[in-house]
Amino acid sequence: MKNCKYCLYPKSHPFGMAYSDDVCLGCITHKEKYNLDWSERYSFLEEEARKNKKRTKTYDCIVPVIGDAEDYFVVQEVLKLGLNPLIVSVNSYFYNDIGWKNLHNLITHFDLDSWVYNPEIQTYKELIRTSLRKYNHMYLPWIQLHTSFPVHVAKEKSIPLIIWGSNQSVEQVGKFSHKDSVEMSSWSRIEHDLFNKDIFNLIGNGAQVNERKLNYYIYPENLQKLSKKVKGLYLSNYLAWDPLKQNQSIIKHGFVAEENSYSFDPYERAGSSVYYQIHDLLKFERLGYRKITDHCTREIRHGRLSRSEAIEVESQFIQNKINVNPFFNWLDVSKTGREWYINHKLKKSSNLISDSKIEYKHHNFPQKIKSLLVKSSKPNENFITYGKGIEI
Amino acid sequence: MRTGSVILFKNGYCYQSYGWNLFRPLGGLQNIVSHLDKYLIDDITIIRPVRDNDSSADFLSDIEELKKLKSSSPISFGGGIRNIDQLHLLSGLPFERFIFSSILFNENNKLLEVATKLYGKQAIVGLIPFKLKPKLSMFNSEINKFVPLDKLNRNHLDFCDEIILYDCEREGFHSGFSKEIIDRFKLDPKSCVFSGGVAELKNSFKNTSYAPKAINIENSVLHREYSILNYYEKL
Amino acid sequence: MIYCQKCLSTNNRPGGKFIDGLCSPCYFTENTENINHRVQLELLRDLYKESRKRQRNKGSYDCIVGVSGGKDSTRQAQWVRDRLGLRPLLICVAYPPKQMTNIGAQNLTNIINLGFDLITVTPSPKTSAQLSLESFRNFGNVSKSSEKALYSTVPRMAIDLGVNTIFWGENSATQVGEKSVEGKSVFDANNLRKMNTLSAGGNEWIYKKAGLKKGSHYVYPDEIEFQKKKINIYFLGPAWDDWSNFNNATYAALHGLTLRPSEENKTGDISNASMLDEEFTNINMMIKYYKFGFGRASDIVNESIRLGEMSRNEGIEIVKKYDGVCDDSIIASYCSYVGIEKTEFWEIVYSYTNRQLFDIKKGVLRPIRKFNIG
Amino acid sequence: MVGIINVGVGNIRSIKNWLDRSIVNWDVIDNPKDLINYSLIILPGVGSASLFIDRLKKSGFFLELKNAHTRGQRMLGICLGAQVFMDYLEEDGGAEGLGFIKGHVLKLPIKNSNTGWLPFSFNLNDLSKAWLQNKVSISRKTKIKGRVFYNHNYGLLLTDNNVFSQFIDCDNLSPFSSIIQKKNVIALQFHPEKSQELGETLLKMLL
Repeated sequence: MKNCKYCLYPKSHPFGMAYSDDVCLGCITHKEKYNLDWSERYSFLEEEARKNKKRTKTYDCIVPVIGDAEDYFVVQEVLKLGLNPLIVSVNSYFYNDIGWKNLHNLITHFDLDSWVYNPEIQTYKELIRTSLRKYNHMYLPWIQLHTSFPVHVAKEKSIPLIIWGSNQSVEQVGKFSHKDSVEMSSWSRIEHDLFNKDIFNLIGNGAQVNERKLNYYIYPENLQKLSKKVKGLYLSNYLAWDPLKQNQSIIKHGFVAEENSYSFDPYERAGSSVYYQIHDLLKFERLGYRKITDHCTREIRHGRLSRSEAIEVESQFIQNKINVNPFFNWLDVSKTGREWYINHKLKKSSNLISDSKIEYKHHNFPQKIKSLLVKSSKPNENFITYGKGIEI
Repeated sequence: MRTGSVILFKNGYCYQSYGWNLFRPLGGLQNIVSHLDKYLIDDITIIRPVRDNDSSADFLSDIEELKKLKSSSPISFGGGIRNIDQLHLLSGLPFERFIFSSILFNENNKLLEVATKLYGKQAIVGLIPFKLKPKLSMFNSEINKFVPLDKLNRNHLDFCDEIILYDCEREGFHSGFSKEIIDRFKLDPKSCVFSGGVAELKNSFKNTSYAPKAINIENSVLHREYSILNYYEKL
Repeated sequence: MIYCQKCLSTNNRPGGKFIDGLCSPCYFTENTENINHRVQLELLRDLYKESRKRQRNKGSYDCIVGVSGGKDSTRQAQWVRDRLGLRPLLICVAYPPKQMTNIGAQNLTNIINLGFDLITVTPSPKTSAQLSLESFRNFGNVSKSSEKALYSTVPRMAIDLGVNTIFWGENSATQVGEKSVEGKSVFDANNLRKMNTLSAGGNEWIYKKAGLKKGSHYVYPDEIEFQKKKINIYFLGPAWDDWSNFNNATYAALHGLTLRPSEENKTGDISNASMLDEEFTNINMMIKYYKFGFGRASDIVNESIRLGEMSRNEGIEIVKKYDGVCDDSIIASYCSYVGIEKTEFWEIVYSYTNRQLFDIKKGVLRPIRKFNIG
Repeated sequence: MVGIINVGVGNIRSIKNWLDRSIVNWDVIDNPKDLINYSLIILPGVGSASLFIDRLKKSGFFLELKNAHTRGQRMLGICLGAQVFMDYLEEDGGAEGLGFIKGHVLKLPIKNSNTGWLPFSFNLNDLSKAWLQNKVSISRKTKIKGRVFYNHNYGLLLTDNNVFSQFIDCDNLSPFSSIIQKKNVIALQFHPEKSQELGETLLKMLL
């Protein structure tokens, strides 16, 4: 199986790749966006919304958010459907000031009730250390919470519907057709969100955490009963999903894009102190490619970059160095501990690590990309455990 | 009438197949099977979708991978079992039944005799991928070609406790399984399993002359939480 | 206006009653001088065990503690965890982001760093601001809606998340003298629903403004839901022998909280350690003073007098200086938060001012006191 | 300690998984002489009867099982393993079983095999004292109701009727037994290791 002749995805993509005469299923499925009847697709969504509005007393659905651009678009579409959502968010403790601004502006601008679950920080940090030790992955504990807590809330409060943004398995590797209208499931969570590492794999027998404190890391039991009460839909199966255009369109709601030294996309995961830093480095260490490759592949498929232009854009970012010290300091790791980890666990990406402050270099991009970008701000403070995002 | 699932497994990874020529990636085998256990599915059919490009090394590595599989549901396995030595390799697998396809278009039935001896008659399952257009034909995976009806070796069918009729054209769709295949094959539906475009047809088969022993749903088994229940509920 | 013989609380307090010349908190403290707090602690433990047995979801949290990140709740959370040895789920009914202060955010950070599972529940911000204006106009109280949300959301979460024991801070009956809340034992907080803030004024005005779905956030769950899930609410205050504003402020200073030292002239809060998470409650304290003739300074002074930390005369001086103090910057910030002009703000304040106690003169912004304290 | 007999036929791996799921530690018995030190012996069986019995005899298990039976050690036979406990098996021209339970194993009166799920309910207290008193009680559950998975062409036809037995819950198969218990021996015609949740509960009850 050679690599795809259109996009930049390697064979090692964690979701699994399949090809049909040298074109990967991601690129093939992407073509559906241009020949599907999207008004009919949208009518299925309206039908789901109508069914739910009758059945609920308080909230018609739950929208899990972190406060990045995609969440603004999802909330905008959910309100357009006439649903009254409960916003649910899990605090990763990785927000910078832009992150808190966007999260708090989201609930204020759209005037919605919201829950923020702040996991007990000692257990959370212990799980991050375990995840680093066993899988060289630092986001796993939060993703386990982010994909499980909203389902617990939906089940306990009998809210029948959870609405997510994009289904990455369809958008990235074309695992299903849009027409399959694939829904949230415990299987998909383990396969795509957690890379086959649920909380029990993570703690094994060796992790020194009190198992009693893992209740929200564990996906709700008894799938037969659960499936009758809670259904999870992905908007990307019902709307012709185009992140860059969508994210630009929601700037008017007060979203702040963030200066990004590691990709041209200032919208996706804006407000995080780790997503394009330590997380991107570990992704490269594990899988051999960085977030910029996802973005370049996405833009090739949307016809805003030719393959050669994409390779050139990718090359501008792929060598950019990352300073991992703030993350290790947050994790209370000593200087020598950090150096040990870099030497022994980050061999492949060691040339990408630097101790000095990373200055934002301005890049130029093809016009089709540049027209969808926007002026972005620089974060002043990282790792704000709990912040006040907006002033009166 | 059982409701089972079909999982395509090759080189240690699971795939979905649409219209017999397009593969989509699916995921790791253990995660899929653990969830089908939780969904209380009636049985799991694992098929290696090898055509004429199988190698004994691939076969061996897949067998090693399959030995590690943990499941509390009945499993039948097949795809590429074409000689006696391969038969003996199967004994270490935690599966109850084994599936044979190419041998049904072959003369020498030594393989099925030994298989019955080793695993018992109840463990032998036949698989006939078929299509109606342009004319009725069956897929012989060993030579990777559709062959006419007369190529089917009738007395080999008698070895099989159940026969899976796999509609290649309707594979990946939720309905449209061409049930007239039963009359064309003059088979007893009671000993047949329908697959390919059957997901939403269980009710339409019930208490009709076409009612099969089981339907095995391909691809869409994992499209939503506990999709089997939904099929039960609809059915 | 009649004053309590021991402290400076008056008969104007809604729900407050006098028993032979003493207000009920003084009566309670005087006649229960010899509470054996060891016994109280064991009594609370038994009540807890009884309630916990009937919780359906065994493996879940042991109890819920309502917190704001402030001094009282941070102390309660740590006490429940470390002294009672339980695993609490903290519920913070947070103010909307604009209304929350930076100090509030820092104190939530502090309670998170102390190591708890904490869910912050925020009502829809714009609706909350409109409801604050509505309750300011209808009841002369800028935080009646957020108080209703505070008292209603914690039991609502207990019902939803299947954790049936709730621990609440002080017993407002003994502390602040609200007869209506006294329950079977000094711990029993199950008829919090009858408390003046929740019962007076009904819920119509909430539903009219916020609509049915968003309004439910502000309405106290009804009795049947409590019984169905076997919810019990217990006060913690009575089980402590050192529970007081001053003690809790000292605790806060030593446990990493961010306080408001030397800001009493701005907020009128002489303890510099309460109402940290938002500022507009200081406006409430000012209006309370203009309505009933006593404000927050009196409440703090009364408690200190009861605990013998201060004499009645010392109290009078402090009340004279700080009762009703609320800086113009806070008022300006509130006006832009709810979108009204300053003139309208003072019109509403005048409409609630008790004319027997205060004069309103042309050209003088704030009402002038015409009674003497004590 | 639970021991699983391995004669090189049959998928003892799914029996191992079944025991693992119920957190029961087990051992594989390759040498018939070791039968003595196991409190519960599991005899799995897939394949044709003649081959299986032939292997049991050649490996010496056939004889040792009889000794273990007289010693009163508890035994659990699954599918073909259960059939071997009977007097006589008709399959492949007939073969003589271990004779622990009076009865024959005959071809089912249906065209194909009995493959699929059938209802099954069971009350532990129906078993005789012989099995119950030296039982390790892992679960306090005594009654189960659900479904079990069958995959066989031949059935257990009991001739001794003062022995606990339940019939297969399916009209034209009712004379055949799904479970038989005689003193220290239990025969299960279905596959508990492939009967999902019910299989696990049943194992915990029987242990």
